[in-house]
Amino acid sequence: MNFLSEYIYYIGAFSLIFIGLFIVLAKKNLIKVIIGLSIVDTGINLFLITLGYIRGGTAPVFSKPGLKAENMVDPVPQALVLTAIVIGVAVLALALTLAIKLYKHYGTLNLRKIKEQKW
Amino acid sequence: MNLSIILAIAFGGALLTYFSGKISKKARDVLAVLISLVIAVILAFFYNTSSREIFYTGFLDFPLILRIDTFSWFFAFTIAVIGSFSIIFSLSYIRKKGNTDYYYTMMLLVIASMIGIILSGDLVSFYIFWEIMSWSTFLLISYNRGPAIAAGIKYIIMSVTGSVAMLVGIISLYSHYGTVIYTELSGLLYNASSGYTIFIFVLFFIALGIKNAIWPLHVWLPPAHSEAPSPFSAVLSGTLIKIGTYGIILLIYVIVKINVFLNLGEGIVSARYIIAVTGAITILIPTFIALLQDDAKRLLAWSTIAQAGYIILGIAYGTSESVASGMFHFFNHAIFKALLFMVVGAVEYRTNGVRDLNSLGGLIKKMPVTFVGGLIGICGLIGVPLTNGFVSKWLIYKTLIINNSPFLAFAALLGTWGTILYSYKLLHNMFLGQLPEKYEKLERAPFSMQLPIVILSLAIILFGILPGLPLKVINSIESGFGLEPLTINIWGITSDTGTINMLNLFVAVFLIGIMIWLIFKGSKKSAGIGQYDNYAAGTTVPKNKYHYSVDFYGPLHRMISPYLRDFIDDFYMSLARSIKNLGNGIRRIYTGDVGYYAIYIMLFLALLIFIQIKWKLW
Amino acid sequence: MRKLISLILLVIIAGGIVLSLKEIPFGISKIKIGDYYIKKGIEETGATNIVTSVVVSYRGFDTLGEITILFTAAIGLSAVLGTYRKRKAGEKVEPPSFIVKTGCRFLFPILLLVGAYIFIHGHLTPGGGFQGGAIIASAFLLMYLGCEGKRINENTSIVVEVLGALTFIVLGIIGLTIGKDFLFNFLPKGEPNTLLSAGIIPVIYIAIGFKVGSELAGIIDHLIEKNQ
Amino acid sequence: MVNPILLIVIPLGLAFVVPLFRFISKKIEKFIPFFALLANLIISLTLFPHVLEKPIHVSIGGFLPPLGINLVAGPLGILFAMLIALVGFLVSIYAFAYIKEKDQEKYHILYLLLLTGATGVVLTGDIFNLFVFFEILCISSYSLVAYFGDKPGIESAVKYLIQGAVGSSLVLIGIGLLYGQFGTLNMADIASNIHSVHSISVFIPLVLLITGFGVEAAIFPLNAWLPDAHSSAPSSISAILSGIAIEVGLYAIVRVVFTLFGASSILTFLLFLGVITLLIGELCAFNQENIKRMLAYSSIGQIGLIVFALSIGSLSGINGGLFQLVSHTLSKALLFLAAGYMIFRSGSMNISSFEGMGKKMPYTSFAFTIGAFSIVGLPPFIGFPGKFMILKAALFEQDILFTILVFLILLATIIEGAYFFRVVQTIYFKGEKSTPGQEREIAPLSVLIPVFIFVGLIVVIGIYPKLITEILESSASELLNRADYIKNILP
Amino acid sequence: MVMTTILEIIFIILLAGIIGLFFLGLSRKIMARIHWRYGPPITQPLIDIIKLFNQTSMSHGFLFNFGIIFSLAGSVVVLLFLPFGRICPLSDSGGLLVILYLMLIAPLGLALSGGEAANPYTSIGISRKLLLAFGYELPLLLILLTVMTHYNTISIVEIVNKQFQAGWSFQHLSLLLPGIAYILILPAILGFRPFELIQAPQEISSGPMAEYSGKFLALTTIQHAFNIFISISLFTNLFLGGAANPGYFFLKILAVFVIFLFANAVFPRFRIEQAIKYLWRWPSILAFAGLIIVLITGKNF
Repeated sequence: MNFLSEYIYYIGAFSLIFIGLFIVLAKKNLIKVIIGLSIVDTGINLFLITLGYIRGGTAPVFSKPGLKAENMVDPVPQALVLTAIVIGVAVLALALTLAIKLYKHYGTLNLRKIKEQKW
Repeated sequence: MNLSIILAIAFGGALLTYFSGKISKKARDVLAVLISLVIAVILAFFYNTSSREIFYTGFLDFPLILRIDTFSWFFAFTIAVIGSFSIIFSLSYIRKKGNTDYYYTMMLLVIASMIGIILSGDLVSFYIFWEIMSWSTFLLISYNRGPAIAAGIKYIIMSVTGSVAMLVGIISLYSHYGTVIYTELSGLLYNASSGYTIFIFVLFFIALGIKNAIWPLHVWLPPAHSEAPSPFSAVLSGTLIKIGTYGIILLIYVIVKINVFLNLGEGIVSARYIIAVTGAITILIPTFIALLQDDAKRLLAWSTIAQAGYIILGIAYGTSESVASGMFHFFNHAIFKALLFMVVGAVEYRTNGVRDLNSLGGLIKKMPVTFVGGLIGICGLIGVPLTNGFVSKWLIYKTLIINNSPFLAFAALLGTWGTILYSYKLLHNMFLGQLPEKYEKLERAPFSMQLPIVILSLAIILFGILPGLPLKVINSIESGFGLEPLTINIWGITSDTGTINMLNLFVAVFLIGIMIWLIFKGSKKSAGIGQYDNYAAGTTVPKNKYHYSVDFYGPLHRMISPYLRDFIDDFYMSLARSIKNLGNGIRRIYTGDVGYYAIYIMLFLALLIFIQIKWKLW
Repeated sequence: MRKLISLILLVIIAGGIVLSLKEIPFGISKIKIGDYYIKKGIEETGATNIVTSVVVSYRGFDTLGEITILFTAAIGLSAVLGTYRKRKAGEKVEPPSFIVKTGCRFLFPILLLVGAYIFIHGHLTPGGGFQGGAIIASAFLLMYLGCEGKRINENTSIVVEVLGALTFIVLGIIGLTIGKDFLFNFLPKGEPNTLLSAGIIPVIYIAIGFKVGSELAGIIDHLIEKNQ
Repeated sequence: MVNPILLIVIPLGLAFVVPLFRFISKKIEKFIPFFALLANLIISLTLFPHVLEKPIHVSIGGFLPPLGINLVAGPLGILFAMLIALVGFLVSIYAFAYIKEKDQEKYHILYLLLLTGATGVVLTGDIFNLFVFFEILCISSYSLVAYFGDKPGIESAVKYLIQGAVGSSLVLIGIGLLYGQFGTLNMADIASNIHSVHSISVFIPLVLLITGFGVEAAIFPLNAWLPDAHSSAPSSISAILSGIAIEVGLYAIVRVVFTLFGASSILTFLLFLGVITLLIGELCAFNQENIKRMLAYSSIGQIGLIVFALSIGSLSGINGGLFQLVSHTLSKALLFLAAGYMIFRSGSMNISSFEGMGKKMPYTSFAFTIGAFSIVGLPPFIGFPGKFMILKAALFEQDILFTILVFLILLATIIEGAYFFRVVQTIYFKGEKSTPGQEREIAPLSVLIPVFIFVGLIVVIGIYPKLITEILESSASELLNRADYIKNILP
Repeated sequence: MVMTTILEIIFIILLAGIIGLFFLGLSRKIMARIHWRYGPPITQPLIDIIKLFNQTSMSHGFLFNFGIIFSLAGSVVVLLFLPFGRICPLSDSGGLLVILYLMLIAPLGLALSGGEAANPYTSIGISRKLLLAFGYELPLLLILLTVMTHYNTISIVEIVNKQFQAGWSFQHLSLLLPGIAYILILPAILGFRPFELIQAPQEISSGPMAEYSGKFLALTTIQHAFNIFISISLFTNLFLGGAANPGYFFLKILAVFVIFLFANAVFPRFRIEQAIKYLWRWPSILAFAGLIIVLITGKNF
């Protein structure tokens, strides 16, 4: 059980990442693939946050006096995650837009059938 | 006078010609001729001088060097002269074809780069000019469109193949010895392992052999020579492939040096014999293939390969006489093959592009000067005594026999008899026999075509009677290589093992000819009759069947043609096809299915991780 | 087959990553620069929210990149979707229900206010320009849901967007021109834990808030309008 | 001395400003990239002599590294920045006439953002910042590939996006792992803590970063997006993608491998990878009928060659690789631009539709020919010194392995030559000699000017390679002297 | 010195012409006798020539005339290189190789002349002539190479001299085989039976000579006579040791000629393919064997 409590966050984060990657690799519907990418992003964000966690730590905000710097979690991953989320959103928005356009052109979102550009 | 000025004139002139063509056609023509002549004239002044200069230091760490000595002078001068004749010949030839600015520019560029190759004093500048020559040639070969396209692509692919091999050789030399300058490299290979020397040799020979069309590397030449515009064929055949010859001489006698070369391998498997035997094969097979050709220029193209074989044989054989013969034959071949291509070109010009030997005939009446050019050309090609081809061939036979290589000599001699057959066919089918009716109104070749033809014809006779002129130059080249020079006089060569004196021969032939002519004249005068006024053994032959040219050597053709498929060409073509198929197969990995693409990414990553976990490679 | 291959590959990669995670124990302070930020952050930037000080000050350049990415996505999206198309008169859209309508109208100003609060107080409390912007954008989403026919003015949204971004850059350049580095916090730091503190941080966050809000609203607008 | 931050800020700021021009005049929009990149070009040129003496370090926000983000304008960075500005500048001129859509402001914004992202990647000294700029580059490329909104464009963009997103996820995981171990994001700081990649925990981030950046750098087998994207994007964008984007990806890999990890042990692997990429690229291009696809595959091949050269790992190898990179950037950009306008005129991407172009568009055809010759590596064009230096570096190793690889490379060169010469022949020699009604349609000046500047550069540098060898040498030594890099930033 | 040379030249030419014509006559006589006919007088060829010179001839043009002169000149010049007894005016000008080359002038000249005649029969005849030449050159080259390699010289005079010292070439096995081969190809060189397909009067109206009349025919006949002399004296010089004086030499060549005539009188005519195949088979194999033996037994290799 020690293992689980030690690594449960990592396991969770990477489970999400690999589930997402599996979707990207194996699924044929474009929307699902995009969802997969989004899951990967979420997983990564989770992973980054986990990196900065300190057992029993508080948020790095000195909102009230008496908060000790030693107890605070690492602020850097949080800043990174903020950026990563925005990037994820941007990619997601663009991907969905492209999916809309693609559907207009092909009438399908099945990636196995959208194979005009090849060789 | 600086050597770099020559190059500046040559390259600058090429560009200038292009732009002057935009202003005035006349000016461009004059300029093109002028530039080529000026180069030749300037080069002439360099006779018997030797100088060396660094002309450019901007290329990486290599100072690019130009140098001239008798060796390079000989080649450069020949090339410049043949080049300027070709340009003069082009004046009317190219007028009909359009795109003339381009033509002259490329032509001058080819000539300039060839001179650059010859004058360069280090391997890097050699290579640079070499490649400029390759691509400018490529751009000119396909000028005629149609089948010339395939010819061009074949040429450039082979050329690039060769030059990359040579590039490896050059850089390898540099990495071993830290220099690419001829004079510094010279003899350094003396201490190298013979394996390394052979490695270098093979690399260079791929490039040089392809240019020089040595037998298994010759496949680009027949289509390229036959499809290029005729004046350019003259340049190609007369000078461009000789760049390969120059390179081989340079490699063997300047860089590797004769003593290393002769000791490379032993007996039959020595480099010397292998190259010489390749030369012999290059004489024989193309000669026989030339016999089967029905296209005038293709016939000449195969003949070019065969003659290049003589040159290679002579150079590689390594005796002082054989080397002299190789270089002399280079000189002669440049003259007579340029002449022959011009003759064919003139006919092609007047008949609107006909070069099929089966549909010409009887043109002697219409184009007498051209015919005489052709006659003297084939005499030189065959090596009829008193033409220049004779002395060089005589030298090679002699040295081969005296040095106990009768099989090589046999190949060379048999090649000559094959030459008689195909060159007579060339002459007969174009100029002799019955004139087809459609050519009744043919005019003579224009003056700008006749002029180079006449000059080159005279040159063939001149150097046939006075072989000492070029041999003197060759002699001084040979002493530069560390070979024992020949004992020569202006009329010929004297030595213990065999002497030739063209004066005797000339006087004898001349006197006897006069004698017979007198007898001929003295007897009853003959009545001139017309062309169709023929004896037909009492039958009437239909007019259009009066000319016997199709399948001229039919019986022989039927005998040998099954054995003479150009299987080397087939081999290269199948190689190309299989690369194409390979490419078509490989690009199917890009299936168009993005799922696969993602899998590739993961595969790559997994592979790296797997290798590291499993083997701890990194 | 494809799934099997994918699984194998992912298992290998996962194995590698698990092995590498050994060096990164969970929950133990091993931070280096983070530690510094927490200790010196208030002193150096004046913001009590250390995350904000990292985002806007220490790693402010990242944030500039971030808004650029959002901008890129917005522009790319509209470029891909093509030119702006007015809704035609004849098109029928299911009208929203009464509850939705009223709820939206009720929530819209509140959301705007909450969003503004969050980005204005970004340097003091959790939150900031992006979060506030996102809330504002969700307010506009509600508007689209509830208020039939109402749309944001494209020109205004663009102007806001551009001005937000420009503010950021101009502030950075001012820092540069007064002899220091790009994005130098040239304004007085003020008293920590008050609204007017932390120099340029709140200014930037406000700019970001406007920009993100209008940008996300624009994206929503595009995705809705162009694809009826 | 100018602050190198301006290299990023000027195009970025102008990109933000472009939408405002709709209120003033729509006609000015297209000149914005022109001026922005001109400014960049001038700045990078003025920085150039300073950088050669000593790399410039700029911290942002007044915080010294490793606390704040810093820019490292070393010779390598400035070299790339200069290249990006130059190519971007010329292509922006090309776009004057080439981009004719109504909504062209978006094109120009995205274009500027793409180049900003690229510049940011090459200048930054922070690994996460690098990632951010990388994303700007990627996202704007996705959008630009789909810019025309046509069927192939959208399809390619989707595929590109999926692969790119997977790649950047991997990069981000890698960065996370690095941060988890070293607690810092500054590259110099991380580098000072990494002494070998033997331990798996360092190796995994390395391969994650290589794979992630490798997708953009188009290393085999990560390059499946490239032929699609390059062939269906607008030609000006193809030129940028081929000339800038993949090179920037390569820069990222090189930075990671050499500076960040100092992982010389993985170079052997990259060596083979380079040769395989080269061979596969050239073989795929060999029988290609679509001109832009052919050029795209050729780019893959060239990247393989560059990877090979850089992986030799010696000073001269990196030198040669960088030279080849410059050469490829210039030549391929030229080829795409020239081909692009010919496609524009002929209306088809099929090579056979180029028949007779030599007559119709003589200047463009001429430029294309020069580009093709240069790519194949014929003197006196820029491709030749590059190939020469690479071969020199490889053969100086005096290793039988290198000799074999060199022969494989040369085999690829021959294949490359074969298909490029085929196109050149098609342009000049195929087709009817003169069909009536075939008027000359010379391309507009805004196409010819950039194209001929490229031609000029290709010829000038080809003849006088010393023009850039100095900066290449110092760039190469910057890459190799990892300790100096660290010491300069963290005194 | 010059004077003697000129005298030698004139002497040789005259003598060779006379001997050649004599052989021509002799051959007709002997042939007739073999066929149980009486035959023309031995002087008949000479009479024919004189008659032909007096007839009117027809010319097709410059090359028509030039070719025949060229051809005859070529044949005559060859004479000057062949030791006739001890007389050899141009011994120092290239030796056997030059002879080889000069021997091809004759067919070439005829071919040129016939070419302008523009008669299809002529062309066919020329084609056959050249092909036949190509056919017999292959063994001939091997034969000459064997001899030259054996004596390691290219000078025919030296070959003759060496035979004076070491006995006739026929004594060596290596040269005996090429010698036999030479005899086998001799009819091909001379256009005698079974190789008379060049003229083939029944088929192609005398082939190259179809258009000749009058003095042209006369010159051709003279040339033919020279050719007979040349090829037989070449054999004699190479294999039978030449001769110390012209008289002895004459006897030798006469003997060779007669033997050769008898040997060949019985063959039927070949077709051109058959001829080439024949020439490339037996004579070539013999000569080749000789060459191999020379190379194996020779000291130099």
